[in-house]
Amino acid sequence: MSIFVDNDTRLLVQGITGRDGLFHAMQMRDYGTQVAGGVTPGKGGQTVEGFPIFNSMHEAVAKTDANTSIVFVPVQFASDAIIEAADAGIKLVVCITEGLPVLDMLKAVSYLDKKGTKLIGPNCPGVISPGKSKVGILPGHIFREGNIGVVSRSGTLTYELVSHITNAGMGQSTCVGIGGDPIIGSNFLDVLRLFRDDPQTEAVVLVGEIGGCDEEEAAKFIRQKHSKPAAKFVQQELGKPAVAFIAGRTAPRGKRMGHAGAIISGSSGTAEEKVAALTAAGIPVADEPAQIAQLLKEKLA
Amino acid sequence: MSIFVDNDTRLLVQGITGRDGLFHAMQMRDYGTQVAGGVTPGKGGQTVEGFPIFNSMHEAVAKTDANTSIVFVPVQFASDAIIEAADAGIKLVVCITEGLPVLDMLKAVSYLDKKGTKLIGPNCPGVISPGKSKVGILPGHIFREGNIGVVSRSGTLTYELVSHITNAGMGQSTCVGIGGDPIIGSNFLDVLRLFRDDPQTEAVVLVGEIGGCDEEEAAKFIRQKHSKPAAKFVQQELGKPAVAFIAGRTAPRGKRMGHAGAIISGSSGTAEEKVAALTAAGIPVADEPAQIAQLLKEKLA
Amino acid sequence: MKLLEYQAKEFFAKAGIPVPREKLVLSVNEALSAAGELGLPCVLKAQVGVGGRGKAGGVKLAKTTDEVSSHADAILGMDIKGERVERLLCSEAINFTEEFYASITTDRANRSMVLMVSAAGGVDIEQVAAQTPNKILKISVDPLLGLQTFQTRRAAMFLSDDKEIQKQIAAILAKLYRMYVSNDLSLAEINPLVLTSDNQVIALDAKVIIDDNAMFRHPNFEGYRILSDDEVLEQEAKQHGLSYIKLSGKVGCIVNGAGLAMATMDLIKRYGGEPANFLDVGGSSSPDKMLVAIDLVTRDPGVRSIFVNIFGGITRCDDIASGLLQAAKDAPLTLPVVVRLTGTNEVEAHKILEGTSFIPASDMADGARKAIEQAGGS
Amino acid sequence: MKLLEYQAKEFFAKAGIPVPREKLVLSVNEALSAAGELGLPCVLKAQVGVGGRGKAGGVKLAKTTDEVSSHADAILGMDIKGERVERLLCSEAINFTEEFYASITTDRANRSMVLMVSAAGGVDIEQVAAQTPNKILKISVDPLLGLQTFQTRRAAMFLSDDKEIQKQIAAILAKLYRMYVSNDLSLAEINPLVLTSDNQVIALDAKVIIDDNAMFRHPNFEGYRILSDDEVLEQEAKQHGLSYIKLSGKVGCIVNGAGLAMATMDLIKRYGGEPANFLDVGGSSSPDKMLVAIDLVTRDPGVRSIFVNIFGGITRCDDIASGLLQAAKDAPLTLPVVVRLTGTNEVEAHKILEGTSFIPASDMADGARKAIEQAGGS
Repeated sequence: MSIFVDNDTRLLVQGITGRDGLFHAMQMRDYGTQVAGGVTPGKGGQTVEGFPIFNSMHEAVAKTDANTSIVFVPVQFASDAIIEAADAGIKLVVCITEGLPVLDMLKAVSYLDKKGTKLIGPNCPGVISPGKSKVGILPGHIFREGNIGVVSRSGTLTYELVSHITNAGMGQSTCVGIGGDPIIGSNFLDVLRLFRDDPQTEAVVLVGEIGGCDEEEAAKFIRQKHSKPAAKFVQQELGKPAVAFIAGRTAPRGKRMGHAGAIISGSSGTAEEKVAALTAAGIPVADEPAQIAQLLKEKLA
Repeated sequence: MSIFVDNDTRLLVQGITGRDGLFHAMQMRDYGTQVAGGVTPGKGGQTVEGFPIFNSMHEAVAKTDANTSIVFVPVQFASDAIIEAADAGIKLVVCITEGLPVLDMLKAVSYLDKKGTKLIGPNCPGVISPGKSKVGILPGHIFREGNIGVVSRSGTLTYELVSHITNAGMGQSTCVGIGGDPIIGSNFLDVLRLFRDDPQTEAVVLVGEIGGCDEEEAAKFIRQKHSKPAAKFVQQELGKPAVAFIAGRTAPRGKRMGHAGAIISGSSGTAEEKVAALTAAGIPVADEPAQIAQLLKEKLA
Repeated sequence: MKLLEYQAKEFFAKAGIPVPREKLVLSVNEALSAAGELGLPCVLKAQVGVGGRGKAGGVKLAKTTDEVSSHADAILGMDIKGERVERLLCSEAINFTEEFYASITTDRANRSMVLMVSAAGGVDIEQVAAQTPNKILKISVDPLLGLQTFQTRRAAMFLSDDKEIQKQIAAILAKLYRMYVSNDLSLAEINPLVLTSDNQVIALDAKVIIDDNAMFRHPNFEGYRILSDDEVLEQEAKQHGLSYIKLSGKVGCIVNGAGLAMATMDLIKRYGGEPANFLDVGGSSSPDKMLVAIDLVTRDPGVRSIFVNIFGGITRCDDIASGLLQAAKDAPLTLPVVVRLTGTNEVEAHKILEGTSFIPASDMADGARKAIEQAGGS
Repeated sequence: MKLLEYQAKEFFAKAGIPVPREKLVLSVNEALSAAGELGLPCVLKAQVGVGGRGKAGGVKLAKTTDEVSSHADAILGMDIKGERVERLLCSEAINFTEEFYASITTDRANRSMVLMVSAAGGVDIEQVAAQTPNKILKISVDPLLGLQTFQTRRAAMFLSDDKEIQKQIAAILAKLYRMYVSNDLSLAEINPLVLTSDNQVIALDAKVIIDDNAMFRHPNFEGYRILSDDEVLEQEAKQHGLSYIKLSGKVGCIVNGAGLAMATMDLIKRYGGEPANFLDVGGSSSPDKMLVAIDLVTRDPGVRSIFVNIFGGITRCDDIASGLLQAAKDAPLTLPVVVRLTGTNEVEAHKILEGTSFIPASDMADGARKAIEQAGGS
């Protein structure tokens, strides 16, 4: 098993005729993902690099029976594309596009909740279940099938950490980049709940950064196993070992560090707070990326 | 058992200091309903006829642990009151006020769906489970506890039919007036599903009128028992006998007959269509109110 | 409230939806001067609330000044399905190559709005829906989210393959939607929406219905109301909190509750009578309402008897009884009144009416029969 | 983008939220003429982006013309937390009896908006939240439904028992919300919102932050941007699709991805160095971006070495390598550059850089150590 994507994933690429959309459509197909086609309004009926192009998500879903989409469209049209996918019946949308206005995202997320459509991102590298399916821009060759679940707010930092895990002889069940925007479709908690229920996942790596309090919420969720073993809390427990890395210990206050969501507001959202919360919850936090594999091995021993 | 209301119903009256609100708050209490108090902004802290008054639904719910509310506030404030109730955690809202703008209702219904709050009405007489609880303006003395479920778009016409049922020696499990507006919180289908799952209910009386296609949808739902007995359709069946009455056989086209929803638009929404759909689904339709008891007896025999 | 075409076009113009240059005229002379302003040829269109004016000869193309004069004269005063033509819209003639249909309305069953478009414009959309449903695209619009860009684009692509035309259509649909929600409409329809010979998309006709329940938010819309004689009575009733609709029978009806009022009419018909009206005195009735109700019904010269049918819920029977007595005192009744009162405070009500000229009925069927009898049969 | 008070007040005024009569001035003379217009006493307020201007002496009441002159002279040019005061807001003095707090902002955890009010206005709201959380009412606002009447009423009742004052507050909150959503704000704050001695509710201060991601919808808002020297560089980087923030160390960083860029800074610090900057060249990097990145970093006179740390995903390593070579060709490098390239097309990239002056690093830790060493240690 895995979470979000697997061998039944049938993918549509929204914005497939753009440079990045097409490049990664091919990369995903090469990886083994079933790419059913793509959507670019006004270019329907064409075939590009073997991918059938459709005018709308409704048409594309009707003709391909796809269940997943990935969004590469420019930021001005991105939230509309996300909503279109959900409206057309897509069950998982992965949004690579970054920098979506917060109010647009609040509306989109609220609408997707109602539709029962899951969203990963925006401003994320996507999701990969090694050996099964890749829906994203992650470099497939660094991943290896295994039992570690990875969830991260970052893109390249995730690759850095994954490469240490893979090089140490371990593999990943699923790796999810949840995105660096302040409002994202799936946060740590949402992903941890899925990892909890995924039998393939035996340990979790959580990669956080400054801004917001998502890491603190995750720490609470993970901790409850130790502090509240009562039956009614069982469903809120991760029930699996977890280790973490937090980026931004040297970040100045009040500055947006690349990601729209990576900002220390007033006195909240610092790396210190997050490290403290995770540590207090019994989750070891690596001081540098290279330590992550060792921490995992200790937890799994 | 019963549907919507029972002995656990704890009621707040929104607009309790108005003439109708106060009159019916007392009537409901006299009937045996647990009326926990009422809300009139700006009059919080007072006690009227023994009812504690609160400034907001949030305050009222926090202090009384109520789970149900009834709305008597003027039409300009009614959809706001409905949303306030849902936001405060109320699980069932009954809206007596009539004539709410359609766009307001579309928004309110959509929001309540998200909150998991049920709505009966607007423009309805409410709901009664004889011997348990009354949340509405229905005259309690004409009802009698029993096994007939009644669902109706009308108010007084429902009383008329119920009095025939009661006079014939039968009683009601629950009687629901769903309201005469074009957009209502619970339509026939919603209520029929509840009656299906209610062991106390052994037969259903459906009271429809011109406008919309809710009766046709109900007919489809009820019919499936006979036409599609396959397992996957079982959950869509009523599984109990039903009889009906339809008002408006003499109504002219294009005129709003009192209820905002009772209008024949173009060629659709006529009484003939509805009677035909129900008859085709094996549901006897009474030609006049007095026949309803006899039809019920035949079905239950 | 249904607007006439020229009123609906005002809404369109305010919303930025392209419409032909046109002018409302009330006489032949005004038509001539409007035609002079707009240029020839021009189209003269009867402004009536009923449909089917084209078939009835209410729309005519005038190529010459003489034709303007003769057509205007012919249409003004014409009777279209019982409605007398008093207003004429004089419009520039538009050459078009395609006719589309577009509308936004409420979808009761789905509790949403629905955007509907068809490339088969210019004809009755109900016919298109019945005969060639695949020529219609229906797009459900979430009430909280509103109409989205991908939806207007999808609708536009359904109507045309030309990108420039798609853009125009999408823009018009977005404006139609904003007009719909900001004015509390229950229908906004363009039929036909045409593509002119110089590739402009323009609304040739316009239909707008305002949600009556939302009029309190738009008090100025009352200025658009044009009432027929019957509607004047309906409006008067409404101002007193009553729902009244005039019909053509002999038995006047005064009932509380819309459903019961319809059922009462149905019962009168079933027993061989003809109802004179629909009248719902509504919830929370005061004695005053009965006064108005009796006055309204007795003003109909065709009425021979009155059936008061009350089943009390929010309405208290004693209020009704007091109202009836008061009405009889204020203006002695010349018509027989059959009264059936059941429900809240019914015992008090029966006492109030004891020994008066009101004819008691034991139930609804009994009341209907007695009222028909009093009216002298069917 | 955070606005200065006087800019935020323009938003408030446009939204119909009452503010004091006031005028922006840039000199003592302008202050005197503004005071003449507004009347005495008046308040002079330093217009700076940082908080705590009151404690720093940046807000003063002037009762006489002499005081206007001396206070304006004292505040203009003052340094408040590193920011030089160049603008002064001259405002009528308001007598008030109560100070409230009101704000609307995004609630990241709940993915909604939140309206926050407190009767403890005029002080740091974070302090109130920490010390007396029961003095704050937070109301979650559904993003699709928007702020509702019962919510503004509830907030108003939390602040005052007086119906007339409640009405004023509720109206202001409704306007604040409309301002928030129509301008894509991420914060709209009034602290304090005061009750004047003649019972008027008025916004004495104003704080507005615009969502940078939504600036494409409001191109005219760029006119509000006032940049410090560092921010000029940040803005220049942004126009090239880069995220740059200047810090004070010796090791310049060029990294793809915000998380990796932060982790790179953290690692440099951990190994005893000091990062000179945050620099994320972003996804989908073109060779051009590397040129701009190297230019930006080398313009910082404190930089002694550069660490290029790239892990390719959407970024292709060969693009980065070509960019580096091009940059070295265009403007010969005077600083040592340590390069670590891993990921998509890394093999091609390594070939491109073979035999050049760029110092290869085997991994991130190796690169950080080499860059610190090249910079001459910490």
